[in-house]
Amino acid sequence: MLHTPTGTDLYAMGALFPVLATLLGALLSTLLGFWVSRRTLTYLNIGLLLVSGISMMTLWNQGRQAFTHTFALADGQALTTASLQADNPALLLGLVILVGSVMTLLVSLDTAWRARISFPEFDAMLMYAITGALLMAFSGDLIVLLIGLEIMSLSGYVLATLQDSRRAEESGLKYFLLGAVGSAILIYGIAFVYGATGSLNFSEIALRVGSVTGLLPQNTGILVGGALLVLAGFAFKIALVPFHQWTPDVYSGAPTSISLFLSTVVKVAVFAGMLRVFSGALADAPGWASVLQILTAATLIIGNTAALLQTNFKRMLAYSAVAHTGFLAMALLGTPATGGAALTYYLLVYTLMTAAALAIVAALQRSEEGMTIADLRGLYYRHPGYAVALAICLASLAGLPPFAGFFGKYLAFQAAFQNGYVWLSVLAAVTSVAALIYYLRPGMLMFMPDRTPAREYAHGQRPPTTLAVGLGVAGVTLLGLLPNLWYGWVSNPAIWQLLAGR
Amino acid sequence: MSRDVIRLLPTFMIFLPMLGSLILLVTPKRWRDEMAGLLSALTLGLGLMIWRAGGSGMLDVNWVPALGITYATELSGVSLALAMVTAFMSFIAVLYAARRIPNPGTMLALILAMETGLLGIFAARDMVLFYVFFEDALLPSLLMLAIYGKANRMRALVKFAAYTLFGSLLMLVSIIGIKYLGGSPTFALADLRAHVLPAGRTQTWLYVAFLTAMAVKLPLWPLHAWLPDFHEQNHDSGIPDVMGTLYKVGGYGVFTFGITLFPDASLELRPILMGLAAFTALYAAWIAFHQQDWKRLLAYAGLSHMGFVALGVFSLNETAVIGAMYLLAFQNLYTGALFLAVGMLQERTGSIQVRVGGVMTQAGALGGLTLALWLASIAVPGMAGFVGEFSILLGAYQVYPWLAFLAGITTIAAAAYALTAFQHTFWQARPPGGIPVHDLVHTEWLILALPLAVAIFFGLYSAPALNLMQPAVKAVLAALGGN
Amino acid sequence: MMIAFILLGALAICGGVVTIAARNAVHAALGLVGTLLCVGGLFASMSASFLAATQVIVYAGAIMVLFLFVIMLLNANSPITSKDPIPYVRELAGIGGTVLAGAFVVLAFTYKDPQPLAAGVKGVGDGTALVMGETLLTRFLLPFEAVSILLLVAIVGAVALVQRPAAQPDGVSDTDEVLLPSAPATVLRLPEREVRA
Amino acid sequence: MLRVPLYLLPLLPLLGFALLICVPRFFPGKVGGYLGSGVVLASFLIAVTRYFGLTDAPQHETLWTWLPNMSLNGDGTPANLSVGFTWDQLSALMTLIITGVGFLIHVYSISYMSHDAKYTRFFAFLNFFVSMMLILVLADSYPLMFVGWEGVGTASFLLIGFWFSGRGDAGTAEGFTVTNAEGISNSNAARKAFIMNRIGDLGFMFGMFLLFKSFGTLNIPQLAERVGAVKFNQPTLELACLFLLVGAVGKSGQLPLTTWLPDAMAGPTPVSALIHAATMVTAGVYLVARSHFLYDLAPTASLWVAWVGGLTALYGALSALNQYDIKKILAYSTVSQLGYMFMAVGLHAYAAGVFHLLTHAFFKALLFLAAGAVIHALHEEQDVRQMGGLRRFMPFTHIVSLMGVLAISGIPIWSGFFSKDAILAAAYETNPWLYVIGLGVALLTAFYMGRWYFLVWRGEYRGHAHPHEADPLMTAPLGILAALATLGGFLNVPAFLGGGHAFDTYLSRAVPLEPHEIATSTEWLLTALAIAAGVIGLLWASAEYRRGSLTDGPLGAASTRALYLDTVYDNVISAPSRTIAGALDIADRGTDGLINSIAGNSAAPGGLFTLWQSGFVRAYAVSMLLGTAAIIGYWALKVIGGGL
Amino acid sequence: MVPTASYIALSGILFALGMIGVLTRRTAIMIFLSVELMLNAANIALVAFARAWGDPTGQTAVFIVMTLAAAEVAIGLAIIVAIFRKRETTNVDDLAGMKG
Repeated sequence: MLHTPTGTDLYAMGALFPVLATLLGALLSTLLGFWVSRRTLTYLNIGLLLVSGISMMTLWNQGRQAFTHTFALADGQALTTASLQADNPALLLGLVILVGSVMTLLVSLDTAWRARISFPEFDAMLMYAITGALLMAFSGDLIVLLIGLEIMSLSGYVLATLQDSRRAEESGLKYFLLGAVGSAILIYGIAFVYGATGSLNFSEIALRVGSVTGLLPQNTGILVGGALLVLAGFAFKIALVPFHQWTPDVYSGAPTSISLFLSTVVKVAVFAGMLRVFSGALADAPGWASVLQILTAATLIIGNTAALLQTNFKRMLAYSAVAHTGFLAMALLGTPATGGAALTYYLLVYTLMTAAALAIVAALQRSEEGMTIADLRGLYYRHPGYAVALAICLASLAGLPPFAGFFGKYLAFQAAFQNGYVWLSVLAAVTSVAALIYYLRPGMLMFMPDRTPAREYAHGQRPPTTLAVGLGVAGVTLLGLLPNLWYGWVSNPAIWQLLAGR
Repeated sequence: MSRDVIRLLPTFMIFLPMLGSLILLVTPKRWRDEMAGLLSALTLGLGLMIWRAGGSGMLDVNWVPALGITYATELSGVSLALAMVTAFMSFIAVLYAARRIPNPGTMLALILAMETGLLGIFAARDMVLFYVFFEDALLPSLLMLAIYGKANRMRALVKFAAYTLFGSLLMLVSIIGIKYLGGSPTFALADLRAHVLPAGRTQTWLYVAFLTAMAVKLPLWPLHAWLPDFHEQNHDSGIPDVMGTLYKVGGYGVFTFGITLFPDASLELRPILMGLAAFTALYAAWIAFHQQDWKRLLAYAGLSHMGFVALGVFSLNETAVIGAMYLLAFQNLYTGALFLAVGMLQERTGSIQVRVGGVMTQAGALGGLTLALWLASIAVPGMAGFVGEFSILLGAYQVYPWLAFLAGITTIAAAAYALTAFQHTFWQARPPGGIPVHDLVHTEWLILALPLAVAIFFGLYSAPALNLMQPAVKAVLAALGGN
Repeated sequence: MMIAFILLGALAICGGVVTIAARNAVHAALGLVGTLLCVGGLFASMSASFLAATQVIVYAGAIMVLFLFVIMLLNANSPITSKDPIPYVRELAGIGGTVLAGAFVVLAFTYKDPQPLAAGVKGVGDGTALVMGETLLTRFLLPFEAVSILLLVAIVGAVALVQRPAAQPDGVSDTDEVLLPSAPATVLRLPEREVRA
Repeated sequence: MLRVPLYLLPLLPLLGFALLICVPRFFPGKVGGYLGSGVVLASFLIAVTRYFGLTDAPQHETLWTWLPNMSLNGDGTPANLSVGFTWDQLSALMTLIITGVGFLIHVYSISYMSHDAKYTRFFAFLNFFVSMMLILVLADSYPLMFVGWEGVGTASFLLIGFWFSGRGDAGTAEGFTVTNAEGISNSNAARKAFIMNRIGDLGFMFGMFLLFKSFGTLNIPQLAERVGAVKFNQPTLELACLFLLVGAVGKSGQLPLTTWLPDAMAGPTPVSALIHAATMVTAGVYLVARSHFLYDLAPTASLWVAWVGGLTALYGALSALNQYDIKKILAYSTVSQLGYMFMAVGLHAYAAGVFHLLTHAFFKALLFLAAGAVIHALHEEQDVRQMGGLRRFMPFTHIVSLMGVLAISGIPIWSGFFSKDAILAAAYETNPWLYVIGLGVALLTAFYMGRWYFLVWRGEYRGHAHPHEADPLMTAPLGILAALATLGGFLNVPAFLGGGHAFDTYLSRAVPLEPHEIATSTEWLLTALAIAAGVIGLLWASAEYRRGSLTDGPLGAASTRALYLDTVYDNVISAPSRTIAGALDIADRGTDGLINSIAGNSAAPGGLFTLWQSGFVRAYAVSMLLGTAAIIGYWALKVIGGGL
Repeated sequence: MVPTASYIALSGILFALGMIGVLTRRTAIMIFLSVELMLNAANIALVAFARAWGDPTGQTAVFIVMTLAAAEVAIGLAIIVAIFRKRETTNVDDLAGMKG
């Protein structure tokens, strides 16, 4: 069905365009920063992100590939591999990434100054990170995936440390050191996978793993070992227990707008990568699923109970991000068809609600430590709009209909259940109760009348943030009432058979 | 009216209140009460229209085709009766809120929002849709508790929400299970019914998961612990309690979805479930005897009623199931009205403790109506409660006499706790220096008398409701292949 | 050949041990340099000549010099004597490391070469710059380009971190109650009230 | 002959109730009283007209469907039970008693309650009671009868608790203590009555369930057919009858559920007369008589009924011996007389039982109203020790109460003689033990009634009030009742006295009659014994009176405390259940400690968790390493184990 | 010739050593050095496998991994320096402000 041109002709460059658009933004912010004010750059970048988004939509269903390479296999038939593929999954996940990025930029317009990070380098780093994220989503082989991941991670380290404060630096160092270890594990895993399959390209790996040709059966040991190491490496980036411990510290230490970015875009990108590797290249490899389910279960339990114990709202959201990783990972356990669809739907919803919630925190916090849950008391009577919006986000995070979070959870449960992980879905159901409790407490406190003086920043409500919040809330509500708006695009099982490019 | 229009009526009826609650936000303060009253009255009117048409047909629209989730609604038979009662009591609640709460905009909006959820629960004929409405009703009730609750409301909130969600999430898993394992194309009740699972462990376990949700919302011992705190911590006016009472839809859920989708399992588990139900009834009544706080007392009284409902539904005996639905529908009237009466009492004496004493010497009407409502609540014949309880016990007796006996003892205990509490509050002499209590005024009359009147009417002349319920119950039990 | 492998391998491991065990940071760094050199040798022994060269020049040369420079700059060479705050960390590290190493060794020896090594060596064509360049510009064109972005990020990021630019005001006047992030938060915390109920 | 629809009978009083309770302000002064009496009179007249329309076959009037699946179609398929009334000799008789006696008592109350603040409400309740009682006796199905059954229970609850806050003035502190004490005792009495009735009602309900289970219908005529038609197993029927007996016992204050009846005297005297003597308490007897077609087939259950009756008769008589409250004496005598009726119906002598019911309605209402007149005259004085010599102050009341005493003591020509004699005869031919008890009770009855008479009317006045004769509105009903109590007996003169058993033949059309086959000589003997018992009893009383030792009757405290039955119940049932309730409550609050601990916003994380999430980056690295090691190690082991 | 397995085993040991170093070293720089050790282990593996398959891409991958390492070093050292400026320490245990 998909037309796959070869070589690096201009036509194929179309596949590269979305990435190039963001890269352009990054370069411009790097260079123009010396002459142009940072706000202008931000507007410019938002514009470029939109352009990139539009270009993605134009690429829909064309399955363009770039940097293709054709050669003959042992059995004589020709195989075309691509380093970069703009197939539908890539586009869908790319769009999700862009949504998160746009919201980040919007929020940063208002809060960057208060966080003392409002200089062009911030935008540059952000755009580089987005470029890396898109590279991951579009990646066609492990090396591109790795480079994209590294671009994103390095910019992430910088962003986390960018603010001139002890907390930020602490979080930055923690993020960096552990991140470096994580990447090392990942690379080592890639080496093993390469060793077992003799290739770094997804489609080739998938071919070798799927069929015995080229893969000596006794090398399964190395293959699965590699798969598990790759899993561990990714597990660090998406914060699966026990690789999650950096998350709360980094998210609560970094400026809120950056935590927003890290907890949405970065996570989405890494999940995109995992989708490529595990539902695509290594879909037929044994072993990793059984490990992943254990990690998922642990994440569900630890993440939810830990969040239950938090008193700082920002930190609680960090833990809730961990918990949500568990729910998202459940989707990975499904078959590519159901799992991919579920994951993509849930990722968009997750981005919208998390971003909106953190945007409100960023707007209303007095210091970058965020606000304690107790501070939220009576918020409804001081900032009704934001309070209601936050309440909706929390309800959606808790998975209460009619908000989209419910369908996200539902799809994740379904994916796991239908692939035979019944116990996992039951466990998820039970842990969701804990989740409800910690979302409920702040959510309800906001509506409880309060006579003490306000403890949040009074001038937080500004158009850009409000726009971001509105985007999130509207999206969550709309997708909750009419899930088909998004699920209709992702649900086609055909597109998920091509994660590995063939 | 053409069938198609009637088919749409439930949808209007469901979403009119939600629309109303949104309208209220933009209505000028002076008109909010009238607006809310008008809207809830309109909703009730729509219900009457459906009733006159003898129930709406099934409206079945694809909602999420990719997932086989449909928007299937129908109000007829049992669901119609319940919806009518819901609309009616919401109307009453609106009336009292408008009178009692200063600047009631928020409360009115929440009442209407919750009404939407409740009506949706009754109208839904699709498992996921049912689940969605089931949870929708949760949010407004939580908000009511949060905004208007008492000092310890946070605990009550968490308990309430946690219990509810614990149940409903397991239900979600079970929903996924019955569709997937049963191989039904959609979640629409009709399709699911056509693809019922074969009898066996799987069906039983899925039923248990489904039941957890219903048992929380019945509620059924031991999943009832949220109930007393919920009522105790809610606003003194008792308005949220009315809505909370309406929210006890577990019996309906078991009847509409449980029995039809898990026939063998429900037969298999019948003794256990009936035992639990009977125990709940007695247990609650017994505890109620010891309560010093009217709200807690009423909570346990309601729990006891729900024990009866459960006994009836689980017995799978036609008479008993009819009785259960009858009780489920009409206990809302007097239980709700009693909560409001307590609200009025609190407004006058400033306390909801049962040991006030001699209120009736000064507020005869309040005392008299409360007493009448109590008598209705302990199923004195001639009131709607009796028709339900009597049928339930009679039916249950045909299945398991001893369990029926256990539950029967409740009727005695009920008399004990009801009259004791009433006596300590309204009878005996008014202590010297107590606040002088003024009698009912303005609309308060209607607020208590209307539900009572309806309860008496349906206690004596039950045909209208029976004609709605009996065929529906017959149909469901026929699917079960008799008992 | 085998002897070379054993020699280099042993040396590399020794270097590694020094790296993680030496009390003095400089020694450790030098230990690592040793390892890197051995690794270079191993590369050579695996007919990856270009990589061997790069390893020695870039890695053991440039990168490690950078390290040593920083160590000196931050005079981090003096060992930390304070008590280790993490209980049993050494024991845990030992156990974990051993398990890991053991596991890897086990997995390693399950590996069967997909083809005779000779063929392999011919395939990589001695890993000369020619071969490398050829792959880099055909199959690895995109990575090759992308890495440049990576380096750009590294440069810009490093600059931004070490020499933080001044933040630009966002034009909205809210001079009151804006807290300098570097200063400790001075927001008064009211005693938590009912929430604890 | 015009047929006034039956539903008017209960409906009229019900309307009266509705009017009086909802819009009392429309009925100032005594208007309410007249209205209340008027509606009862109206239904009495209707009853009379219908009485003349009586046919041999019972007449049914069906209204609307009511309860699901509790009846049968012609073809035996389940149908919904309808609300319907039946009109046969039995229900007609009961209706006449209720409306007739009820009307008299209404009239009496117009004057008796005239000083009460809640005058109108009182009549509302009375009307409510009458209406419910009529539903009870007219119902053609057990559930509908149950409506009346609990309805009268409710009415009696309301009327016993009529003075729920005491009659004094609670404004002042000391006034409060006194008044509140009275209020509490009244309220408790009312509550006790209701709860005990509920126990009985539960039995009644289960009787219905069992009947439904075996016969598939609760419609009484249909049941009667089915019992004849389908075959059933005997124990079931016996059990059903016993269940019904429990119901009857509860309502009629028989053992063991008797203790509420004496307490019920807390209500205004007309209430005691109407509800707790003449009508409601006889509902149990009515139930058994109405279910005769069941009891005829259930010998064991019937025997139980008889024994319950006999023992209760004895218990009541013994407890009445040494009471000091003028109404309590009458109350216990009611218990004892009801025992007689139970004994009769238990022995299948339905006619005798119902006949005694009739006469008892007359003379017991008479006695209560007389007592009421006395209490009224003495300003709420109820202690017989504070009375005496009242015949001088209120001669008319004295005469009529003397009639009453003679009637209840079974002195010939007075009605009690005939009814009691019939019962004793029935007992004699079936069960000598019961006969002996009955005879003994007759003697005791004569004695305590004599004691009552002498203490109240003879001798010197021992009180401080200024007694005065009651006004015509009160005396007129007394007169009528006295006449009935005196002559009522001649409705049913037995054959050996040259009578025609008029009453028996009348009732036999509704309730089949057991043919007597006692030799006339034996009958004479029995009669003589009965008369002897009565006379001896009265003489014994007068002898005691002359000796001046009448005040303290036999058995002393045991009798005063009613054989300690109340005490037993309190300690064995009430107290424990209260304790259990408390325990359960505590347990129930304890069920969810976990949620509570989480709910109360938990303090900052502590313990193991912080040790793990310690903030040290290397500690996090430890987790990562161990995680990786575990994963790879697991895989390596699998590989070694050949688990590929 | 030396079989690939031996090289892999060696690299595995080096990797484990690096891991241990990460845990036991207490200054940021040293931890980072250990990470470099791990990266080199990966490189050995890659080269070894490249030879086994006779496929130059493996070696090219190593080339790119080296660049990654360089970039990481740049950022990492920058972070370390930035922190040192404020706190005069490179002991990572001093940065434990956020916990729980």
